Amino acid sequence: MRVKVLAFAGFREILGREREVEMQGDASIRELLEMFASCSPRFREAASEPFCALRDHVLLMVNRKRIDAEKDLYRILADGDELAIFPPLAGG
Amino acid sequence: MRVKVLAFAGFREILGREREVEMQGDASIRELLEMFASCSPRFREAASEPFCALRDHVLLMVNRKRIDAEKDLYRILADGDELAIFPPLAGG
Amino acid sequence: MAPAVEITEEEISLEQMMQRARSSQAGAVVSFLGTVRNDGIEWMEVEAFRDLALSELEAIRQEAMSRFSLQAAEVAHRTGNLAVGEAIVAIVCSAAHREDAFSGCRYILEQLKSRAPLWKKEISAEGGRWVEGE
Amino acid sequence: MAPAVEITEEEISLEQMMQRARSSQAGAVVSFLGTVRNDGIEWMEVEAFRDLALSELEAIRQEAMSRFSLQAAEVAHRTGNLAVGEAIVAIVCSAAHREDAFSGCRYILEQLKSRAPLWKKEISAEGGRWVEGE
Repeated sequence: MRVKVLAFAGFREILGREREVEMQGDASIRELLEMFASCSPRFREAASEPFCALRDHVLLMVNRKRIDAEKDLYRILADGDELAIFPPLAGG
Repeated sequence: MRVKVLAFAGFREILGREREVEMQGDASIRELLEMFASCSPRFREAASEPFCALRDHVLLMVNRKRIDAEKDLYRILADGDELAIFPPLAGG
Repeated sequence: MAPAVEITEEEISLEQMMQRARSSQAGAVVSFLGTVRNDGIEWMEVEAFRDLALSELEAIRQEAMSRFSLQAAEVAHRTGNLAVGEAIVAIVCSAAHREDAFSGCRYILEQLKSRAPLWKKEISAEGGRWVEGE
Repeated sequence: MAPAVEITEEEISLEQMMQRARSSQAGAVVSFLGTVRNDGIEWMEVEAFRDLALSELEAIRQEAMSRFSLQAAEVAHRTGNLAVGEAIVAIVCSAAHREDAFSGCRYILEQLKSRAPLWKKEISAEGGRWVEGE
């Protein structure tokens, strides 16, 4: 299963702007984030609270729709999904 | 006694932009306006209600300070005073 | 440099007013432009009690500057004969933050309408009509 | 003609946006310009989730057009590296009457800040700092 990951602002500086991630079998959003955290201490630091909670300022979108970080974190990603990770918006 | 009279907008079209008026002895604002009304039916029509009241939309200033048309109409003008006559403001 | 308050027979240059109002201390610049709208009119005549209007606009400008901590405020009002689409009035306010810039611009506009001795006449095919104040 | 919604690496031309927004039906034109304020920073970096930001801005623009009966609405947001004083965002709204033009401009600005995927980083002598959303 391949998923496209986009990252912006501080998360872009850690993960890079865009990458394709290949996962074995089904994977949830949480599993994908855990994979990033295990590969990147900087990402772990920036995104996670102790006990594996997501920091409040981590915003997520799947296929350009906002994801509720509490309710939807176990959602299984589909092949071709696009996950976007970014901090709170700060335009204008 | 000489008074300068300035008129704006519709009143300027009737009375002219600026004129010097010579009055014999003391004269109140009301007497000055009555003089204009007696010389100019158009001014009488534009400025006065029956029974000699001023129309609401006639605004007055003496020496650039607003005059209350009810209370101050009997005020005696001094030599060199400037009386301005205009309709409600409509800038912007 | 043009004065911050102007009553002019010339076309108003909002661009120049913006340039004067912008600065490295101002994060927000708000402008208002009032133009002659085509309500079936042919042109508009604008008249001022010029020196009194100037001093009133300057007083309003200074009130706005201090009430809303503005960095700059510019006001220009046109007089004379204006074609449809031409600018009657332009206001530009700059401030550190957007709230103040918006409030300053609104304040100047509303005060100008109620306090500055200015009048407008709309001329259509049927004749002229002095605009009634609000 | 440039589109009514733009995300651009080039300097924003408020003047051209004003020109497009003005019309004989619009008696009021309100603009907002947000610029890089000198808080001791050297420059600002602005980043966008570009195509999503464009579609979100267009949705916001259309909401404003219908809610406030606007004649025109223009939005431009800059991306890339900006110097102090440069424009980050520009909004222009025109309407028959001033209330609508002001409300439309405020609406687009507030919605942009809360809904458009855009981020700013301030770079000072001490390093960079991503601006926290409001």
